[in-house]
Amino acid sequence: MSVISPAVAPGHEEAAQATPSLARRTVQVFTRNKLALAGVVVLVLLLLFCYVGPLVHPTDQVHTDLSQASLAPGAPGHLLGTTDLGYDLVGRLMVAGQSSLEVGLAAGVLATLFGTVWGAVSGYFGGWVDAVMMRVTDAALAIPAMFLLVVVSAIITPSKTILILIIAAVAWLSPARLVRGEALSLRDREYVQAMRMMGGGGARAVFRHIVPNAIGTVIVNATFQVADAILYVSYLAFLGLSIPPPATDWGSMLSSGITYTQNGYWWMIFPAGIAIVLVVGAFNFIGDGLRDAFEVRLQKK
Amino acid sequence: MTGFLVKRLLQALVVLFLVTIIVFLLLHALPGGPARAILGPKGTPQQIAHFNEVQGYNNPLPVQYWDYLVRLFHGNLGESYKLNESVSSLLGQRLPKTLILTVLATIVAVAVAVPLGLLQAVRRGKPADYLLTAGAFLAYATPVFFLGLILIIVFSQAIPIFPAEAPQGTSIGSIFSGFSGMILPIATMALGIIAMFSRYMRSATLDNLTEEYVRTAMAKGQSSRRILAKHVLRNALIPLVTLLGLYLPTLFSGALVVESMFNYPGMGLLFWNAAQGSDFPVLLGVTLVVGVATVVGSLVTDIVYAVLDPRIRSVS
Amino acid sequence: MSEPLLSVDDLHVEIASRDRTVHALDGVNFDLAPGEALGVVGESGSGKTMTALSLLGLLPSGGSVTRGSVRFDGDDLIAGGDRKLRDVRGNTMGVVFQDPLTSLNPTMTIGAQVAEPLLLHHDIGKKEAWARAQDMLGLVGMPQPAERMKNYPHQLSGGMRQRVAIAMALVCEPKLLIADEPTTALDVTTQHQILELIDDLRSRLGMAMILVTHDLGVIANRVDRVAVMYAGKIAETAGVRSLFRAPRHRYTEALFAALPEKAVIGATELRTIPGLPPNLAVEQHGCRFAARCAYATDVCRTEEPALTGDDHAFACFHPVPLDAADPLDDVAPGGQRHTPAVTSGAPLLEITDLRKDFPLRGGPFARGRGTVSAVGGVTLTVRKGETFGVVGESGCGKTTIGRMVAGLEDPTSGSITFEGRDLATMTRAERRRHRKSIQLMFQDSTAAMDPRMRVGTILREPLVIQGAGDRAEQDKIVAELLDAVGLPRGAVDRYPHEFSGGQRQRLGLARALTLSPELIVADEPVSALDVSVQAQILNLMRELQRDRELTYLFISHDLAVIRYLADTVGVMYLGKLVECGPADQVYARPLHPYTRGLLDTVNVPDPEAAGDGGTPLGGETPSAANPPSGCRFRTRCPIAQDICAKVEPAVTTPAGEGHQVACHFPLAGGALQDAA
Amino acid sequence: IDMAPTGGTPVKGGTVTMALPPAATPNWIFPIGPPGFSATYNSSLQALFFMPVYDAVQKGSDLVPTGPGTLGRKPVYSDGDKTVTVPLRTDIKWSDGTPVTARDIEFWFNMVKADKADWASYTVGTMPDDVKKFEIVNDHTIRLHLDRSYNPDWFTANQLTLMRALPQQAWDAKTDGGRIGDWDRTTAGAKAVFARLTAHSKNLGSYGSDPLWQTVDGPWKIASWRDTGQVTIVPNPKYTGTQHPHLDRVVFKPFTTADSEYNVMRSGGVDYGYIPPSVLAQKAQFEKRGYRIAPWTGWAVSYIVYNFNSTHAGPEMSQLYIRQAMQHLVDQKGMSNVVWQGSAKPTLGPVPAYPKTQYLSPAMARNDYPYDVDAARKLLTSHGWTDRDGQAVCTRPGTGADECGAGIKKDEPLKLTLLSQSGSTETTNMMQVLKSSLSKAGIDLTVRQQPLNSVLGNSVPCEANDPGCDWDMSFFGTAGSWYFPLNPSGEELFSTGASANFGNYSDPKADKLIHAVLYSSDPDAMHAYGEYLARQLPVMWMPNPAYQVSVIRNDLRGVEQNPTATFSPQSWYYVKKGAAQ
Ligand SMILES: Nc1ncnc2c1ncn2[C@@H]1O[C@H](COP(=O)(O)OP(=O)(O)OP(=O)(O)O)[C@@H](O)[C@H]1O
Ligand SMILES: Nc1ncnc2c1ncn2[C@@H]1O[C@H](COP(=O)(O)OP(=O)(O)OP(=O)(O)O)[C@@H](O)[C@H]1O
Ligand SMILES: [Mg+2]
Ligand SMILES: [Mg+2]
Repeated sequence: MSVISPAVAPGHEEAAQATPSLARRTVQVFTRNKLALAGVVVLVLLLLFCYVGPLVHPTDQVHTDLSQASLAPGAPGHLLGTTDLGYDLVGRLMVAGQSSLEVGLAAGVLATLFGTVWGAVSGYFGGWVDAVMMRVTDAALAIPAMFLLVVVSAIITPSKTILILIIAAVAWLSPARLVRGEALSLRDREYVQAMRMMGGGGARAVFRHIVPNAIGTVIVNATFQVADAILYVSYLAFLGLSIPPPATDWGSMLSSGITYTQNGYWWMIFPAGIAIVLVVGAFNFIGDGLRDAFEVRLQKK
Repeated sequence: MTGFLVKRLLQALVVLFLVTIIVFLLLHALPGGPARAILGPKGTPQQIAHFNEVQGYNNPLPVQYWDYLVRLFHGNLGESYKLNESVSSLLGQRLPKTLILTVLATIVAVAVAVPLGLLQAVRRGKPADYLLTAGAFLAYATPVFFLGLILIIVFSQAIPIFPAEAPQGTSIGSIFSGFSGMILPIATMALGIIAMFSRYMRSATLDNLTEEYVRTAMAKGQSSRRILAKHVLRNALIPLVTLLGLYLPTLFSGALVVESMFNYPGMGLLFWNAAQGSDFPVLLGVTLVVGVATVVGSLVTDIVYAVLDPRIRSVS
Repeated sequence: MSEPLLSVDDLHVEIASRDRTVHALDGVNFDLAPGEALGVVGESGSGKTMTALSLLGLLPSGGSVTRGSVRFDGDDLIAGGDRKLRDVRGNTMGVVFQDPLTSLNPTMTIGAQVAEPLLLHHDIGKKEAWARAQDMLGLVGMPQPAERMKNYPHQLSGGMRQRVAIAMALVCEPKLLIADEPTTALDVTTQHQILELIDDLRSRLGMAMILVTHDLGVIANRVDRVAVMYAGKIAETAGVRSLFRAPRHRYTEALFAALPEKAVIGATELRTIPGLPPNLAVEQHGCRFAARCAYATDVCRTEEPALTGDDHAFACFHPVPLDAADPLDDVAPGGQRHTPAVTSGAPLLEITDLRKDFPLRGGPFARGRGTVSAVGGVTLTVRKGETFGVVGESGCGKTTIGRMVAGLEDPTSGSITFEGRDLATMTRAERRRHRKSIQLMFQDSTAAMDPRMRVGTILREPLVIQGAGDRAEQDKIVAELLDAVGLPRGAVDRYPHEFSGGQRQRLGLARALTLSPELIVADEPVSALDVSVQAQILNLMRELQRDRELTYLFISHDLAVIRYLADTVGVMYLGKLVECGPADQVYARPLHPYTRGLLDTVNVPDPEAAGDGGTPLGGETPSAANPPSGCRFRTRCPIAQDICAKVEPAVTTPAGEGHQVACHFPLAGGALQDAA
Repeated sequence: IDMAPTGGTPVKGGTVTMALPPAATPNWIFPIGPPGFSATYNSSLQALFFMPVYDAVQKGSDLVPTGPGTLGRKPVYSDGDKTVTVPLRTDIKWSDGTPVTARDIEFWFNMVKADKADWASYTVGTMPDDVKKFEIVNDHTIRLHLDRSYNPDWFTANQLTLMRALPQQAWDAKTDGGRIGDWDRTTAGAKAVFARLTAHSKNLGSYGSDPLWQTVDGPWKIASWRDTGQVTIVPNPKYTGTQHPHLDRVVFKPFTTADSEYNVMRSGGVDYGYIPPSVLAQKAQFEKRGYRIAPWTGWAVSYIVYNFNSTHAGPEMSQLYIRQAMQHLVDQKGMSNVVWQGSAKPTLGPVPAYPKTQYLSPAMARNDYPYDVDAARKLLTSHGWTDRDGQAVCTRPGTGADECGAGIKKDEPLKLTLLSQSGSTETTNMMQVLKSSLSKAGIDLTVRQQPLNSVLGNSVPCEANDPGCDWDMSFFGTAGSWYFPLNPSGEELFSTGASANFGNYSDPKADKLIHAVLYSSDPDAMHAYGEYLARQLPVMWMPNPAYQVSVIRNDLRGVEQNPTATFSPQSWYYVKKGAAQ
């Protein structure tokens, strides 16, 4: 075979070396993004604070102590003071953070999963299935989330599970639309056509080609979804829907702290508020970094 | 063009129909129905029965829904249980206010976000970009009510320059006569939008900067600044219209929180109060109007987009 | 030689990104006299575009001139800085880029864009600028320039857009026009028209020109002098005739030798250049071509040859001796080829009156009415073991036929019979099994391979789907396939993007072969490749055909490639098969005026042969949504008569059995003159 | 600074802006309010234009039905308390010059009788059902013939106070512009007149201009009434009564939330407003800025309803000792002082303990169940409950004196579910405190927060094992659980099967005592009833929040905060120049 000269090999090796593995490239690009790194650091610190913190700084977050209520920061044993019911604020931030993160993560992931399935099915099958499924999405989108939440908050008795479900019910729309778009474009890709030409069916197209290729979008979106879900938790608290006491979350701490704005009890407002901003911001930074990282792969032709 | 419009309108109708169903079902999930909420703990069983009878709550759900649709078809949105006014007259007073708030906030946001985004794109990877990006994400990460609270604490309490309450007058004119009261609500709403739009402008500008027509313009001897202003800006701004359409629900959501924070007598506040008091006709009416506004809004932005973008405009 | 208009001296350009620096240009020297036309050729990535862009200071971000000078019209452009450059750009130096769609601003009117350079460089009012812009549009052959001024780019066809781009570049009457692949994105006929236009304008305005292209045919016919680039350097530069007659650099020689026109038709293998161009991100020593050069010696690997010579300069230690045979001698237009035995083989694929209508697509405001007649009734037979070539301009329906044959698209009407069985009558299960007999090879293997799958998975997928064998057997088949297409077995663990374009095309071929099909539909499998790589793929395809008794339905718009490879040729125009017959006959004595025009339009890579009669095609292809009545070609046909508009021509065989034509007035002697 | 609520030299004129409670928008002018439009702020405003016949008037610390602002004079009961004669003041004239007469009250009575279903204050068996015959004795005296004997105090306080004098000479027309006549004297005519008046009252935007509502006999008349609920009143120049307003005008301003009101309050936008209880900690700041803080005690009690029929904890709820133990665990003082910042007062029984009226006996003012964890634990252990890892479990089932009680099984844990109203930090906090202290005696409380409406909807009287009867306790008292009319009788709350007896409390002795309050003429019936129920704990007594924590400009005097939450701006005055706006 003279046409295929052995000299091809060195060129090929070179080409292979020039492009490191996908995962490594993704990590590389991600770590180059300083904000994304900052996001990871903040998130890790917050996780440590919420989950390891209580071991280091154990407090009673179940029994109220009215004699210790509303102590200002610096009071003995209470670095950040106490809440209006005498809970130690630092300890309270820790337990609240756990709920916020858990609810946010669970809701974000649930919304993404459901949305991805909904979107993939809608986009892949197209036609009237798509039309019906998308009209439902449109309708749900046409009612602004807050309006829906206000009505729901007038109906629902909250618990962690319920909060997760409510948030997921509001949040699945955006991944659904996104994944549908991806699925629509992916199903016409030549490699999907090639696969169909070999006799492959719809399931294979969806699970071997469409979903894996949409995974970047899905992961990035999931990150933003978690961020949004944590925000939603705080909005629900603002609307009066929060985890039943004595459990709490940052949103509830913030919105009950608002009551004391006028008293100058800043420690009941800002730590929780800042915690929300930090964690949501961190997830957004990370999502942004991930998007860059995944986009690099897509740009690479 | 008409074909497209008819199709979009039909879709919009279907969507609205679904919206009413969703809201209708949601409301009827309320235990005790509105009677308890309206009549309070002192409401006697007879009164409750009478109320349910008069309001038709004893009928099966589909019948109630059908009645609702029929009334809707006659332009009758019902009477508020609490406010002793018809829902349509309530909406007539409140909707314009919400529109003023959202439109002003959007104008402010766009006016700020566009140059910010451009600046970030031009300074890509420089400290200014990082700073503004971080700022945008943090602004986005701040719950609107927390943001509003901070603004109130700073600009109304610590340095009392702006009132913490929006103008209360019934007329539209009163909004403008007491405009200082609008500053904080508008700022609260605008900040979040700025965060999103500036991110969009940044990436749209970056995308356009890599387009070949930019190189062509440079090859003509055009300066970078004018290329940005004459060529890139226009191409990046047109899709912003669509983005606005997509953001309508978010805008309304923001308006709801801002209105209830600043006691601004718009639709969001109306809705909020109605929800507290189970004022079903108002809840249904507002949701319907918001749904219509959202659907029509995105329809309009689609059309505006098409009119602005010559690529789509001239196909018709 | 008078004072040169442009003088490039020792130009070095580096493009720095975060993790590497590409030495895109590494000491480029050339002069250009006023009015002279210089062609720059070379493989992809050789630095042609960078050369052109650095003259204008339009390097991509991260790019900079690290050494050297560019003197233009008495000014030093490198030292002059941004102000100087802005003065020159669009004023005394105009530029036309490759893609006429993306290089125009989609939201600005044509008029505003053409007038922009005038407003920038000439102190005139808007009104006058628009008037002059309109004159310029007229000059570049834009019909109804006044109306077009108000149009937007997307409202024009590709050819018209390129005319706008040219008008934009020329509106200030520059002294130098730089054209970077100005016709690569266009159809042969449009390409011809644009090149003619540039020629014409150049002589009228007395401009100098730098024409960047990878198409040797274009170069041969349009420039005075050629610079051949390789890996960021000029390898050879000479007058066009001198270069084509006697290339001296081994790279140039190899390039010419790889042309399909070069091969003795159908019989010989194409000559190829092994390997890939060097990676410009790493330091280069010695002659850059040494690694791929059959004549390289140690000196080539260590020392860098200088570009020497006056009129015909080259940088090679072992140049081609001057007495070597003309590499293009073998090209024998209309030469006889042996008649392959396969033309008499049994019919494998029979297509009868095949039609495909697509619903008309448009913007959101477009009425969803009307259809595009992509394929308008095609009948053809592909015999076992032959290569059936389909040629035609863009949009004539080639791909659509291929997709219908491969089962990716359902015909609107007509039948496709494979081995005597009508595909339409098959049950689902049968169709599924049948799939493996016909495979499609895509133009762009990048798009055709799942980027998230490793090559091993990609190649195994057809076997998995068809449930062929267990894992070990499948791996064995994959390994054999890789051997067959000349890729190392280790490739299974890599991702598609880690391969070069040529290698990916091999992978595409390997996948098409996985299920041992009988028919491979190859849709433009080489049109995205460089000549040297194209030769490799074409050779490989021929070899595999021989070894595996494959039948090809080979789709291409490149007449030379089809001529080289195909036994039978079908010429398509606007969804119709206008002519079909043995390749040599069709090329030597075309019966259809369209075929004739197409052949006359093609740029032969031989400066001597340029302009030898013939009537190139004029006008533009009408819309397939609204094809002309009767004979679809009549609107562009030089010999059309009234009947052509009324009656659709039937298929006849005036030149004997096997050579069919659908024309009311088939050409007798293969030439238009004869018909008229 | 002079902080006295009264005294000083009144200045004539001035405007007072009073903040209405959050989300309160006055929206009904016709003094016969339909269900849903009977909020206090509506009736309070109506009383400014249409002089009440009887009203809760604060006299010293007592609440009495007559005063200088009432049309009626002390009623006279006769015929074994089966007949009541109501003498009216003779000096009161409508603003059109016609005197206010007995006919005007008859007009009201006819309206109410014909349209009782559309009258918010109607309950079966009471006004107007309990009046057999309405008799006009003369222009200024009416006589009501009742269907049985009633306790005069109760009847005056809770029935006669419903009576209004309406301008018959101006309103008694069946159609707009129709002839004025005695239409109300037939049922059909009354219905038509009522319908017309109701229709007018539905036109909120026109209250200020509709001539119908300009015929008034009270000290005030409407200047403007915006559809947002902002109401401006000015003195009625034709007023013939004794309480002439000092002020030029009073503006009632609605607010959607307490926070927004507070913000306006701080910027000086209201002269008479309120603050959230949490801000009481900043009391001194307000005083410095020229305001006085005055919690407005409501004529109410607050409690958590026990569901005696609860599917799973009904037997526990029925045990007095358990209710006593739980009551011992309610730290009412702590909650009042910390959670409510002192603005709430402990509830000690079914009769409001503040203000200390004639209805309260000394025994009722004593807290029988002070916060005492040990006492609570002891009650439980002595009845067979054992603390297992912090969870009280019944280890001695049975009905004996030292056993858990009927229906309580062995090893049954004391676990309760509380539906509590959401949306209030104070309530949420109270429930947390409650949960925390109940847990100290091993009682596990699960608090399910719901919007007020849902709580009310869910805590309806029910039977054990019915769906929806799985709640054990319910709280809807963020703004006080129950506001009484003048006489704090509890027939709607605690008598067997009563409409607001959500927990199905049933005790024959309590029923008998309630009966006495309503129907006997024994002046001490109320005390006996109050003392018994305070101890029986039909509900869990909770701190009773103030109606509002008022913030009043220091120079605004004469403000009396009536526990029934009505207001009388006619007695307000400024003491020095500086009327706002
Ligand atoms: N933006 C860029 N960043 C980094 N390297 C680049 C960039 N553009 C081009 N290069 C590199 O510069 C070298 C020269 O590229 P150039 O575009 O001049 O090639 P070319 O001859 O025009 O090729 P083609 O025929 O594909 O257009 C190549 O190695 C290419 O990879
Ligand atoms: N999916 C489709 N929907 C609508 N029209 C289509 C579709 N695919 C192709 N067409 C139209 O059908 C006609 C034939 O297209 P086809 O791709 O077969 O041409 P081609 O000869 O392969 O052209 P090219 O050389 O550009 O690849 C064109 O006008 C094209 O626009
Ligand atoms: Mg190039
Ligand atoms: Mg094609």
